[in-house]
Amino acid sequence: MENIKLTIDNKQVEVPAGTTILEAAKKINIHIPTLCYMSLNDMHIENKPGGCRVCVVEVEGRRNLAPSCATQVTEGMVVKTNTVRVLNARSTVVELILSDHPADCLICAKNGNCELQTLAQDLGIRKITYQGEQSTYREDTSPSIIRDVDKCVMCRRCEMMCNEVQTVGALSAINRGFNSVVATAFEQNLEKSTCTYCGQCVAVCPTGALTEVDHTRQLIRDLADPNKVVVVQTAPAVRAALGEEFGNAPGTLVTGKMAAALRRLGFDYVFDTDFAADLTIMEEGTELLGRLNRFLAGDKDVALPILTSCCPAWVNFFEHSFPEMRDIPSTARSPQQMFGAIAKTYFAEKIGVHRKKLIVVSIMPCLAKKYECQREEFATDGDPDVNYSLSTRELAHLIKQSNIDFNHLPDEDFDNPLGESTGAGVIFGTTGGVIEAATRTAYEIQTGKTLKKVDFEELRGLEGIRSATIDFDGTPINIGIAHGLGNARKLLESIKDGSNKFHAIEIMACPGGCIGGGGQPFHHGDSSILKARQKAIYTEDEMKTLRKSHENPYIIKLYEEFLGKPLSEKAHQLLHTHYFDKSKKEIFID
Amino acid sequence: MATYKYHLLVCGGTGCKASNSEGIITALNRTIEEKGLENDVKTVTTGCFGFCEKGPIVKILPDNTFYTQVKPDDAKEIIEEHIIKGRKVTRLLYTDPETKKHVSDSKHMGFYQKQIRIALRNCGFLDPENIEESISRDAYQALGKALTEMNPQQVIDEIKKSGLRGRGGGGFPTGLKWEIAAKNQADQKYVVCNADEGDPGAFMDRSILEGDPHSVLEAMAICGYTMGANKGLIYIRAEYPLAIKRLKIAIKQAQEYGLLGHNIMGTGFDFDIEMRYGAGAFVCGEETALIHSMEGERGEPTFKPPFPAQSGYKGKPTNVNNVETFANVPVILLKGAEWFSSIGTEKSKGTKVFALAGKINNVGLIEVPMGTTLREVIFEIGGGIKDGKKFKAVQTGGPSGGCLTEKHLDTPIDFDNLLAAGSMMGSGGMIVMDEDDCMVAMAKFFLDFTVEESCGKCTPCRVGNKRLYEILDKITKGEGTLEDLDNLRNLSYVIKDTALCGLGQTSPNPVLATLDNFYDEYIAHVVDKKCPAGACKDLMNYYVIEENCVGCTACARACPVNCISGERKMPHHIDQTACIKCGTCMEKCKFNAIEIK
Amino acid sequence: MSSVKIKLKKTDVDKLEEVCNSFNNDPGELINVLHKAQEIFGYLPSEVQEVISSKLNVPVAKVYGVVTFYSFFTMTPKGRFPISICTGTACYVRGAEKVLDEFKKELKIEVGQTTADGKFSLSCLRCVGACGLAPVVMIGDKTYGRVAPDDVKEIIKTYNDL
Amino acid sequence: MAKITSLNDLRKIKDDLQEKIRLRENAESPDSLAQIKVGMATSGIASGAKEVFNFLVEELQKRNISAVVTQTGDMGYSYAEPTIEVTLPGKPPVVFGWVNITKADEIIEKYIRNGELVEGIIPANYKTIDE
Repeated sequence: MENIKLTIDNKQVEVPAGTTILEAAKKINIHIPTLCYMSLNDMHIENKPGGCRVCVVEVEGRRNLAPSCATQVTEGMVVKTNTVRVLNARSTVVELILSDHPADCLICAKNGNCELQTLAQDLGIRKITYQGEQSTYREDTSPSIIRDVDKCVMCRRCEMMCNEVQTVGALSAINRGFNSVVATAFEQNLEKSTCTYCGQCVAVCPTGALTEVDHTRQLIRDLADPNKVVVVQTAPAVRAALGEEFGNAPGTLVTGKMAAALRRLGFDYVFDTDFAADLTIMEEGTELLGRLNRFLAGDKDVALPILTSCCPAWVNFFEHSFPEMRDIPSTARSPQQMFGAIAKTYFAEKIGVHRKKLIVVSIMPCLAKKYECQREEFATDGDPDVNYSLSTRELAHLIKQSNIDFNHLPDEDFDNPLGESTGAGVIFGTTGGVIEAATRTAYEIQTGKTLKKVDFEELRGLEGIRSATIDFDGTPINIGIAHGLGNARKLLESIKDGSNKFHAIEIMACPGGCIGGGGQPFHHGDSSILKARQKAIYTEDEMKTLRKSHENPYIIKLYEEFLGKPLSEKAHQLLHTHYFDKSKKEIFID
Repeated sequence: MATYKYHLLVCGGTGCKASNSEGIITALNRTIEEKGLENDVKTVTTGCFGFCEKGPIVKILPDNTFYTQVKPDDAKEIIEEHIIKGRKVTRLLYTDPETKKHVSDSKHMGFYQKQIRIALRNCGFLDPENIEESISRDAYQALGKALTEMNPQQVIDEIKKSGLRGRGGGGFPTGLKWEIAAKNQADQKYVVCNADEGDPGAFMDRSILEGDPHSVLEAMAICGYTMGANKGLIYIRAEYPLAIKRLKIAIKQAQEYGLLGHNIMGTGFDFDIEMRYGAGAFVCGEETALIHSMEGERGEPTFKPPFPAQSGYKGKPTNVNNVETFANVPVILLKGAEWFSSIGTEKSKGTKVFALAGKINNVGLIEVPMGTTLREVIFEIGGGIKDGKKFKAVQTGGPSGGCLTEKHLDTPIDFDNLLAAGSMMGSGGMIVMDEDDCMVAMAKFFLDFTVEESCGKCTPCRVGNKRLYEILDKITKGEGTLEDLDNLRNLSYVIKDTALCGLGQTSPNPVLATLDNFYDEYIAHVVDKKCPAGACKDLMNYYVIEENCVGCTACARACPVNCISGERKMPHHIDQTACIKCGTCMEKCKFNAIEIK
Repeated sequence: MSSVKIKLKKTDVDKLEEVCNSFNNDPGELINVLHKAQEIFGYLPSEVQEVISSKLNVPVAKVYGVVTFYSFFTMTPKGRFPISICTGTACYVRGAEKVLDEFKKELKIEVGQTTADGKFSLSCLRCVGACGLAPVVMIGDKTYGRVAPDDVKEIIKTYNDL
Repeated sequence: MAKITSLNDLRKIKDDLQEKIRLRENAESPDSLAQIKVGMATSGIASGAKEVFNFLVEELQKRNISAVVTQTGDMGYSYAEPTIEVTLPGKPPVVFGWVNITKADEIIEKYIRNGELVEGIIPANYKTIDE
């Protein structure tokens, strides 16, 4: 492609045609502030409505200021990013945003992590010249997400995520002019919408308009209650991101420090969701092989491909959008719920505590998990298997509140028996990981042979939709992978119309998988953070001595002592579930 | 075939229809039948004559007698007197406000004398629901000429040479626009006619569509030929039912005649036109917003580039022109670029249609050569200010424009001169204001409009205009400060400089123009807490003129808040702190003893 | 937005689905479909938007986003005699505001509301293109020109007697 | 209606249809056409003005002569009725008296077509009647 030469703030720069002024400036270390703009270039996710007008710059020969995020460079262009005119315009625009924004920064969930706050600070805004009416809306609290629309700045990132990336369509810009805001249909609560609680809207919201339901207070009370035994499980993606909240470089693994911190917080048992991930592989892998063998034997009624079911937002998605396909996904519960079910039965019995006195808390990179543990089918006599779930961010807050110097903690191990895991359990945290873990186990069980190499590179990466064929000792097994619900929708459509023939498919709702979950430390549009987290996940896998779920000694023991074998009646009762058709709309017809 | 001796043209434009022009036609036809004149006299429902102030209009041909404010009851007299006896019905003739004389022939009326009608050439002349009448007036001749005698580039060159510029507001050279669209290769392209006229107070597009739909259809087909598009879309306001109806009839008739559709005039060129409806959003006049709206989306504009010529409707190259622009095209091709460019000024060729309204005697639709002065338009064509009041300002360009004053009256109107004077052409709304209009309130009125019509996508327009409005509101309530005036100016500049689309970029114009031209009036509101025009309610006070007051107590008894006191037969007094300024006292007083200050 | 669920008539729903089908259930035709739907129902209650959403396969949030963007679409039922006051510039300078105030006062409702008896609703229009008759008021399809505040009582009375 | 399949088709149809609005077209540009006013007050009609009027309208059209024929009230020459006033482009108006069909035919052929004067001109101090 041809190159274009231009001048930005008196510096020459040469960039390929099609580059924006913003990108060109970044190349020579001129960082033009932005607000609505966001790009996760590795995922092909971009929000560029050109609406906030914070990134305006002066372009010689142009009548008005140009939005640098949307303006492409032209040959010989002369750009100035910091003239009086630009600075006045930029701070006036930010003042205008602030004039329609609550000034409750000190008690805002986003305090310290708010892009608008940073912008106001960077621009040195000390007063709001243009005061006036502020918009007010009803707050909406769902099981996972809180919408405080008063804080919406109309950057439209959430709308883009919900519609273009996730194709969920729960959010849309509504009204117009000063009254325009991003909201649900008829401004009803999220609970009444098609929201899957994937939390990607929260992950990209620059302000406190979209935040998670916070359970840290409840946890503090439970930990302090001498009558309760409090057990924690941590999802694999958490350890690859938690460190960022304490100033560590993205991709820093903090597994040991995390376990130590949890113990210091007062948890009675520090366990690992990875253990349940290994258990999931046993159940889901066996289910896969069962269906596969029936299919290979010529059974036409068998439902293939089998779809993974560990992602709760994905489950919500197909219940809303593809209810007719709800017999295809694996019936295996997610690792969070398997963990809860085992903790409140097997483990509760083991330590002799009644399940109602046992509080199971999960630390998740995910906001949909908050909803998942509240699903009625995951409770016994009204007692949920998992009491509640905290996000990675909430855990970080809690550690900070409890005066724990995270970075100087020693590395500690998880407790047993529900803390032991294999590398297969760890890679659940990234796109492609679940299916790779399943392949490791299914291959060995199906062929009776030991894998020479456990790394299935062909299943890894960040492409939205991937596919690979794995040779199961002569039987080619077709595997599909999608992350991001929009990609999942495409894959499902291709199955429905018959253009794709897969035996097994992994779907993760969030771009990148759980490493990019809605409960993770904010990436602020930097996709290199997601890449670093993914790398960390694979590193942890490599460091493990055991890398196949069926080799986890505590899993083997669990089956011997309690469950019998995969898909046994007991396993069915505790570890499997069923799905609902949520597509029905309430339309009364006379 | 009967040879009619008389054609009675009755205006069927929206304004006249609203005043029951249909009833007039019924009555005329009934009388014609009664008198057995069916073979001599023909009635025709035409598009708008333009002289809306005096509507409904009935024009008698061949003698060009122009009857104004006709009622159905007048039909009988018109037939009996004028048609049968050859005597004009004097009381229905237009009276020149200056000479007080009746004017019978429209050609001798001040309103029409300075006009040159190109875009409006057929309005008030043809029955828009009858394609044959249009064909007899050269409809589709230009298309035929283009298809058979010219290649697309030659057509584009002719339009370029004519100097035609977009009449929707931007003034972009039309030929150039077509050329860009022609150069972008694609399997499918679109021609869009923007009939979503949003200016409050501009109705020329509606009148053209109602009065001469075929000229627009023909021009769209010509445009399609030049750029290689075989599909046209008309985006029209749903609030224009009559225009929609006539367009539908016109499209159907053109299809039946083979002038639209497959293989037009045997040339192998296909072109068809569909309708798309707006739903009440001013911003959809902006072409990218319009395109999104046609795609079933919220009508929010997007950043250009890409321009619609590159990626427009459904991502395909799309050319958008407004109604008036299209209406000029067939004439240019038939009469030639040279003829067209001989009219107008150096950089603005041809004519411009204006919707003349407000405090003016002759409200209506006019078409004048570019370069006509505001004075000619307001005082000669428009007949001056209503009720003998003093001219104060004229607002051009609608909510995007500015207010021009006395000192601009001799400015020849064209795209560039209006811009230089701090206003703009816009789509051609021209609202005349007199001494009773407060310019701060006027600016507030336009900002109120912008705030309501802003799409909300970009910050400066969404929040900035709201803040401008709030400051203006404060000032009209007497709560403004001098600092507010500086803030108004700074914010206006920032909005102009940073807003995403044309609507936002021009929305502060009414504020800046009034600040520039009527700063004294702002000062009066802010410093003296007075509204010189007496229009801002909050700045007015009611007082009793003691000399006139006879103490009849009528005002005190009528006052809803009991703030008037006084002895019987003694001058009364109004308690200013309690007065709600409802004006009841003034209404009730029979002695002119209440004044507003 | 009212949270009361209303019932739609089966025949009306059929008609609406018919409309969607006539536009090939093309999401790009959303605005055309909404126009037709408003013709059928007089307004666009949430239930109607739900039906359109599922027929056109457009998220209902987006349908709502479009409905609330355009002033022509309404989610509140109009009165039997919908009153629209033109507040275009020409009407404004000739006193439309005072006429509007008078209607508000007489009917005791604000713009966008409907009287309790369902008889009248009040809305504003931006220029109906009859500037020669300014100020203009439309009631249903009937246009009233050169309306003075004093005429308002009389105008309302003619409809009250209907 | 048969479809128009060529530009020539369109032109032909246009020519055919033009008659229908010729009256309007002519009225648009009165200064470049012959203008004929027929005195049609009651006395004029009684003496046959109506027949003359109809004859003029129809014959001018048949003979393809563009002219505007209108009727007007009493011209003030009751002794000479029916009277017609003919104004050729760029010439002062001329009033003819005692016009019958034969005379009208002569006026069309000689005066209107060729500008030759015909007998019967009323040379009075004539004033155009217009409001």
